Amino acid sequence: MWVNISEEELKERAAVRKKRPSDMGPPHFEQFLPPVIQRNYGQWEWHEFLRPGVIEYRAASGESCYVVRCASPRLVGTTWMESICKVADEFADGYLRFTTRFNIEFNLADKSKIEPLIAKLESMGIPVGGTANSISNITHTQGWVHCHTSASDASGVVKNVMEEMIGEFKGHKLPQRVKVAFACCLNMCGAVHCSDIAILGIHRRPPKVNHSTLTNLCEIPTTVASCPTGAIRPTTVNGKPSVEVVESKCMYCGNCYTTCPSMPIHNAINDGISIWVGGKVANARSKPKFSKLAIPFLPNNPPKWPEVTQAVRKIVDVYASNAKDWERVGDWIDRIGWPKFFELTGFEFTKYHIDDYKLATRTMNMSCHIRF
Amino acid sequence: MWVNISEEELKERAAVRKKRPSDMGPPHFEQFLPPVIQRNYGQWEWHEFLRPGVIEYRAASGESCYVVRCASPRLVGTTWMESICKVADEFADGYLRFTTRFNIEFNLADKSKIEPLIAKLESMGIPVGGTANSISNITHTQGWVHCHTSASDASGVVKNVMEEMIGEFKGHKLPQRVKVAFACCLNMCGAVHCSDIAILGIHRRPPKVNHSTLTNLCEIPTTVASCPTGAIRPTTVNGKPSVEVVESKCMYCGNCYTTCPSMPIHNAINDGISIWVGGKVANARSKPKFSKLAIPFLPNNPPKWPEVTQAVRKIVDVYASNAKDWERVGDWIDRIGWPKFFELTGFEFTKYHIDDYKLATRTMNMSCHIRF
Amino acid sequence: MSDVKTPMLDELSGGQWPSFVDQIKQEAVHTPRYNNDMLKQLEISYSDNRGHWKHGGLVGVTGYGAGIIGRYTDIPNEVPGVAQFHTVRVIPPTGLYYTTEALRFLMGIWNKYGSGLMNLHGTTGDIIFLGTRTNHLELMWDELAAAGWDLGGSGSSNRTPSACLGKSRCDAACIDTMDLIHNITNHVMDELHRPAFPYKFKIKASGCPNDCVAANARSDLAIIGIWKDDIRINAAELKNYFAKHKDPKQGFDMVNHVALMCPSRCIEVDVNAETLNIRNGECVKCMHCINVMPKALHVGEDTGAVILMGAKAPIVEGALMGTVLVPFMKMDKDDDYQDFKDLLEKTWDYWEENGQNRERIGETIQRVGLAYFLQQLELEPNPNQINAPRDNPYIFYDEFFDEEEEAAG
Amino acid sequence: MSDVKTPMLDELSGGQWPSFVDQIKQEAVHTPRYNNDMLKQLEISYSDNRGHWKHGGLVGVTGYGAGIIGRYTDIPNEVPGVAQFHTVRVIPPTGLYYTTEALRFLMGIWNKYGSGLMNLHGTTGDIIFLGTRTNHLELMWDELAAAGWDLGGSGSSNRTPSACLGKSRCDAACIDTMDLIHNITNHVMDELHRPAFPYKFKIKASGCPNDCVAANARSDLAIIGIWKDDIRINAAELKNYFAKHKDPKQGFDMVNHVALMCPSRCIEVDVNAETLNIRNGECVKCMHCINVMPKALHVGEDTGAVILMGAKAPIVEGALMGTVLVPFMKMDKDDDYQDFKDLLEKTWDYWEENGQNRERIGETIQRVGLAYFLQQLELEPNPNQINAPRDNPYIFYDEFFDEEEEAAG
Ligand code: SRM
Ligand code: SRM
Ligand code: SRM
Ligand code: SRM
Ligand code: SF4
Ligand code: SF4
Ligand code: SF4
Ligand code: SF4
Ligand code: SF4
Ligand code: SF4
Ligand code: SF4
Ligand code: SF4
Repeated sequence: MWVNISEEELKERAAVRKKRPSDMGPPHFEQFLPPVIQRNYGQWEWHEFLRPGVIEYRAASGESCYVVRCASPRLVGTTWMESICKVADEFADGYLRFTTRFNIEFNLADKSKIEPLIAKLESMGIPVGGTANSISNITHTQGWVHCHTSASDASGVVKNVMEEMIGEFKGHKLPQRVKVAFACCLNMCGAVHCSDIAILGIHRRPPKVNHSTLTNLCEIPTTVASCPTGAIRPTTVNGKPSVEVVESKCMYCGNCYTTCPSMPIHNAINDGISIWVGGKVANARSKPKFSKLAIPFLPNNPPKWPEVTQAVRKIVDVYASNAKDWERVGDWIDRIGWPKFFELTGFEFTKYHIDDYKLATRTMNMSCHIRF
Repeated sequence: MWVNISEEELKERAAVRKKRPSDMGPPHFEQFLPPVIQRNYGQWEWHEFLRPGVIEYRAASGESCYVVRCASPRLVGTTWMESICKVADEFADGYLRFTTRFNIEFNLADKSKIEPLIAKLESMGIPVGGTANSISNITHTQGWVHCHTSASDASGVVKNVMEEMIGEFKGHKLPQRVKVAFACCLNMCGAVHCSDIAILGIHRRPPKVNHSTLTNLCEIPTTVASCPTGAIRPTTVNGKPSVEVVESKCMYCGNCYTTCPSMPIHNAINDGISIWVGGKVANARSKPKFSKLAIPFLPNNPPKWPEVTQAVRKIVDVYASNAKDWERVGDWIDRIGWPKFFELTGFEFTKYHIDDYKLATRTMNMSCHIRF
Repeated sequence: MSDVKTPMLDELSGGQWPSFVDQIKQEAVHTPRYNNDMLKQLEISYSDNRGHWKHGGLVGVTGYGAGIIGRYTDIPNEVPGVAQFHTVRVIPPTGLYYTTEALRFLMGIWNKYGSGLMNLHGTTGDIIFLGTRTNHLELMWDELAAAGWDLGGSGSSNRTPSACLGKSRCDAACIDTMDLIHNITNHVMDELHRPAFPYKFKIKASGCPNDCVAANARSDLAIIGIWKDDIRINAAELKNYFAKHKDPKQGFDMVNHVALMCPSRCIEVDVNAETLNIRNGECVKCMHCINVMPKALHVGEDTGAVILMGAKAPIVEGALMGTVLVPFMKMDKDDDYQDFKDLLEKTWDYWEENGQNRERIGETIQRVGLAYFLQQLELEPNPNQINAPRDNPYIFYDEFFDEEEEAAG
Repeated sequence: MSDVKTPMLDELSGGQWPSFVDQIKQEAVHTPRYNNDMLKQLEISYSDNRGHWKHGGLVGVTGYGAGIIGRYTDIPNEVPGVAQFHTVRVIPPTGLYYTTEALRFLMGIWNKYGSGLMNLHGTTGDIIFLGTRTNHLELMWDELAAAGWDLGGSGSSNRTPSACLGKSRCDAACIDTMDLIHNITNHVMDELHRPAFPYKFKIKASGCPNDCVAANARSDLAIIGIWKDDIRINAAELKNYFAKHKDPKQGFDMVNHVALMCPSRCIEVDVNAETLNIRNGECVKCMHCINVMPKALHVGEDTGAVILMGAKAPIVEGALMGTVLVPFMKMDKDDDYQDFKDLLEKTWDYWEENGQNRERIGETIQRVGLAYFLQQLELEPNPNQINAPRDNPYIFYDEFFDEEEEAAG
């Protein structure tokens, strides 16, 4: 027990535990809304970007709410969060908000507080930005910090990429928003399957079966059943029941490792990162799109992952200098064509780019629309 | 023997038959080219439509070739063709050509012959037209005239539709070319899978097995193997080996009937016609597109097929009054959306329109792009 | 700071973007028992290029089957502090607004019972407490529950629903996403806490098709605000935009940025006459023109939601976006969103009965076919559900004439 | 005319569109032995709503396995004249140009040996003689062959290749389709006449992406002319089009009909300055602008062909359009089209070895995967082969580091 609770309290608690409330759901949001928002809820008429990271919302009442948005590493400690709370107390009457991309927002009723708040945040090393046609925070996952199937570290890669993109976070420099996502394995927790730029950790080898521990740690039928592609089958090794992996069927998802710790999927020299581009979620202009493969493999090269950072930089730069205003990465590529995308970025087009999965038919160029 | 050949000739022929030439391929086309075309082959600079059915081609030499295009029923007899040859002799120095859509073309070097030629053709009841933004001849198939799996008659439906569309054949009235095709069964000989308007004969019931004749007429393994979906399996009926059809697997293609005459697919009250729209082949503007289901079923109603003619008329009229210049049917529908297409035509949208085949995933509206 | 040696991680300390390494280092000072070893393990991962976590037995709190993810190091001898390092998922206030008071309460809990490390937020939207030990779980839960904070979903449960900020601050919101999701979250409490589905089920609501909570791509059931009537035009503000258009310095182009980017090409702009005409019947409600001119153009007044189903990440059958089930559903607060709840009930009934193990609802729909699925849910076929009708002739007609009957009749 | 009673068919006699019924009736006078019963059977079909043909044993001529389609009536007692009514496919002159002399020769043959009914042409492009009897086949073939006319493909053979009229008359032709197809047809004689493939194989060539012979949609191997360099602009003629644009009576609109319809949006038009600029690097060679202004715009001079493979009708796996294999191949007459023939050889070798029975090449490609297929044909991956790269992460890497080796080395 690492918690300081007295024996008595423990006993007391055990006694009342049966009556512990459950299924109470979230506390009602209303109590957390700043007064300006409570007053004008549902009455907003327009918004305007006053500068990167600052949005004015105007309500029918004539009141405005000024939002100041700043970065967060998402993986936060209570120490740092306490300092953020202090900022909220000082400038925003003790209210704050998080965006769906982990950024922190202060909703101000008083315009004059904007500049002092920004100054304060910057003094704390916290950049303000992430609005409109910027690169906002990266939707990402656990990586080596907390997940078992991760093929790379999430926070590390994110830190490096955002360090490189700090200007794009703090400015409105791009033709349109660029949504970046990172996921550490094919499970793609987050938004990798539909982001302008997606960074995906990948395993390239099947799990290694540790036959000596498997019988003790795992149930064979459950292990076999855990594989979504049916790549695992029971076998006998040295007279002991175990499992084997049919390599040609394995697509390196790590589901078996979730079920059975004797099937580690990590592979230090073969794990790495793939880059995907052109996905989006918003219905603005084109329909939502999946991200498409741009680079099949880059090595894991911690702590800086320079290959990954450079690849993202390349895409952002080529996009920034070629796309039209309001054109998302995917819309831009659709207009100029993938041949041009590969030409402009200098990325190699390989056999891995050509789809061979279920709906591959619809990815083939069944036309004479060709670009030279 | 229905041919008048003497016994001697038959013997003579049998004697030389071993030396009969083979694999000689087509006669070289050059001998069939009108002189104006021979002279300017590969040197054409531009074309212009002088009126519906008449195109001027200008060569670098300054010479022009004037094309007069007229209809043909495709199913022709030598009697009628002889009269066409006479026209060619009189107006076109004995040269004529067929288009890839069964029309007949006369290539004239002399502009002054255009009008007399047209007058002549019209006097013979042969309409001139089928160029540019018209409805040209219908790409079609055999139907009851010659094919065994046909669910409807090709020539009959084509005759009725073209009778209705005579104005569209003879004029340049439409926003863009409308390519119409007919096929009598799912084999889709011709262009039904990729036409602006496609008329497709369909069976709706599996073949009926004639168990009493099957053993004599068909080999069971071949019959079983003939089914592309594996719907046929061997069985025993009244002690005799035969086959049975698993109804839920049969998609009414008639392949089994091709192999085994004891499995007729015709079904007088259930065969009929489906209508498809929006396909195209040309790469102009959009990529080639498949035709999509508009009406799942219309009855066979010979000799006039009024339901079919009316449906085509409806599509043509709605397209003509709504599409933009140069917009093919499929491009127009893509712009206004399928909800509007069904609204404008008044055709019913049913569960049959919703794809449930292999690539169905990609036909679902995975977005909020909605039209009300 | 902590005295664990982390030369590689140190390269990611400081910089212009807030450093996660600094966060852990600060917590290593604050809550060293977990975080010194946390740092040590992460440095090892950075050196040997692999993660060191694994799953283990199920962990949780009494009464709930969800909310906790068990996690263990695979090198417990080297890093005993994180031998157990479980995740706790807590349902946040819908819309992710907080008072510092509330946050401080949560942080206090986590300092007491866990590592002090957290994600604000997880990608599903939960408050994520990262790293505690099995025997702390019930104790922590005593305190959380007493204060009215509840655990989030995990496993084959209805996951914690989430919403964009909607009407709280946005001028585009067609529906009150926060009210709706708060309501729905309470409605699904049992399914959220006691996993009994074939697989996970996620609900997200965005106030308009901009979809700021990524519902269309990341939720099994997406509720996305939309309108049926015409886009509203503020004539005075429109004039201002025309003025902007004419001033080259403004970089605003009514033709290229608005009309030509409309996906349905249903906007006609005449910059001389200063008129803008929208053929609303052809508009696909994509939001673009409204986004570009938020002062002049507004969503309509006859608002409701598109209901889409089936979005998911790629495992196993490939990623799916949500597909339209109901092109327009009124979101009726006064009726307690009953229409929506009915649909939810029907969906679950069908899926629980017919979904295969580890099959997301989107995969079920793919497997049985959309038309059939609609029939099971008693929903009408509507051309808005598809991009285009089928292009293959494999129609399984279930209506036809019975020959014997015809012959007899 | 014939005295067969055909009340239903008679309703389709005459009219403004040439009547097929009249054709048969005329031949019933001319060649009554077949055609009276032909009319009778067709009238029966019109009355009982079904066809009356069936297949039977294989029929053909000595030395060939293709060219004849056997056909029999299923009511021989009622219509003995069409008890046998086989089709003969004859290879037409490439481009479908004829002299009346040649046509009259063919018609003479068919009057002598068959029904006098024909299709000009079949949808594959053959001359179709409709209706003869088994024992006339060799005799007819004696005469046809002697005159230098050959039979077309059928069954699992290379079908009769076909071409648009190309350079013979068209200002858009990038390649000499007629010369090419004449050459290729002669090259494939053995495969055309002696079916030995897994299934049928069709070759068609169009001179440009307008694809007037529907190669992209209807041939297993499509050769479609294209150019690599810039669209050529005739400045004087362009001026005329601008003049037309400015004259409302002409109904010609340079912006709406040209620039805004360009699929890649790579045309900039300034109607005041009368300039038109094409960003050729973005142009997808769709032909549209050239089609609209054939006097001002022309295909480039660096011409060749796109090679697409796999188009087919829907049976069994669904219809396919041809998919790009080679984005650009020079069509070199002087080299006897050797590059193309090499590709054809490789394709057949692979397909004959690996294609399944009744599997079109397009289906083979789908089954084995395009990337793998390209490798087998020793073709390079090229982004023009696809619409977009894969969006699923199921990449089967066959390059990776061998851990043992790495550890050792
Ligand atoms: C605060 C936030 C909602 C929330 O509940 O937290 C939000 C808020 C707004 N979004 Fe968003 N969006 C937010 C995440 C998203 C997401 C989801 C995501 O990023 O994962 C999307 C879809 C992502 C995608 O398409 O891949 C999203 C797609 C949009 C779009 C459509 C962009 C486009 O494709 O054109 C707009 C419209 C626009 O650009 O004006 C928009 C517009 C807006 C507006 C202007 C709406 C308004 O009138 O209030 C808000 C401020 C914009 C800004 O930040 O520039 N928001 N927005 C989220 C901020 C995340 C962040 O910290 O960066
Ligand atoms: C004669 C013929 C070729 C032949 O070798 O026989 C031919 C000839 C020409 N076609 Fe074609 N096309 C011919 C069948 C086709 C086909 C195939 C078919 O109809 O089955 C297509 C593709 C069909 C499709 O897309 O579904 C075809 C798609 C085009 C197009 C593209 C149309 C578009 O989608 O925009 C053009 C360009 C145009 O419209 O100016 C074109 C243009 C032309 C031009 C203008 C080309 C030229 O400069 O010579 C020729 C005269 C046009 C006319 O008839 O209006 N031709 N053309 C065929 C006439 C068939 C007929 O009798 O009607
Ligand atoms: C914590 C979180 C990532 C994060 O860092 O934010 C997460 C973490 C895990 N996800 Fe996830 N998923 C998280 C959001 C998502 C999302 C995004 C979303 O919900 O919007 C997705 C994609 C959308 C979707 O649901 O398809 C997602 C798709 C998956 C999948 C693939 C599911 C599929 O059908 O393809 C798996 C695999 C599985 O379920 O076995 C998975 C499995 C996992 C597991 C439980 C893997 C495991 O067995 O251990 C991870 C636990 C990691 C840990 O250390 O706690 N996670 N997961 C997210 C939940 C936090 C929260 O509750 O707020
Ligand atoms: C005669 C013709 C239709 C016409 O009226 O023009 C025709 C007639 C037949 N086709 Fe076809 N096909 C004809 C062009 C086509 C085309 C069009 C083309 O070649 O451009 C197609 C679609 C393109 C394609 O090849 O996919 C076509 C796709 C089929 C199919 C489906 C093949 C598939 O893979 O989906 C079959 C079924 C089969 O092969 O068993 C088929 C089978 C048949 C058979 C042999 C059915 C049978 O077993 O009896 C038909 C013989 C009818 C008869 O009475 O002679 N026919 N067939 C065409 C050949 C004439 C010629 O040589 O010029
Ligand atoms: S993406 Fe994979 S490794 Fe990363 S958190 Fe999700 S399940 Fe874990
Ligand atoms: S990694 Fe995934 S696909 Fe490979 S064996 Fe394990 S469960 Fe199966
Ligand atoms: S479409 Fe069918 S019925 Fe018609 S000719 Fe072709 S195979 Fe015969
Ligand atoms: S009609 Fe086609 S699908 Fe049906 S049994 Fe016969 S061969 Fe099989
Ligand atoms: S989804 Fe729409 S309503 Fe919700 S925050 Fe984004 S723009 Fe506003
Ligand atoms: S919302 Fe989108 S589709 Fe509708 S008018 Fe505006 S830009 Fe066009
Ligand atoms: S395909 Fe091109 S080259 Fe051939 S006829 Fe048509 S327009 Fe002319
Ligand atoms: S050929 Fe097509 S893509 Fe190229 S410039 Fe002309 S219209 Fe645009």
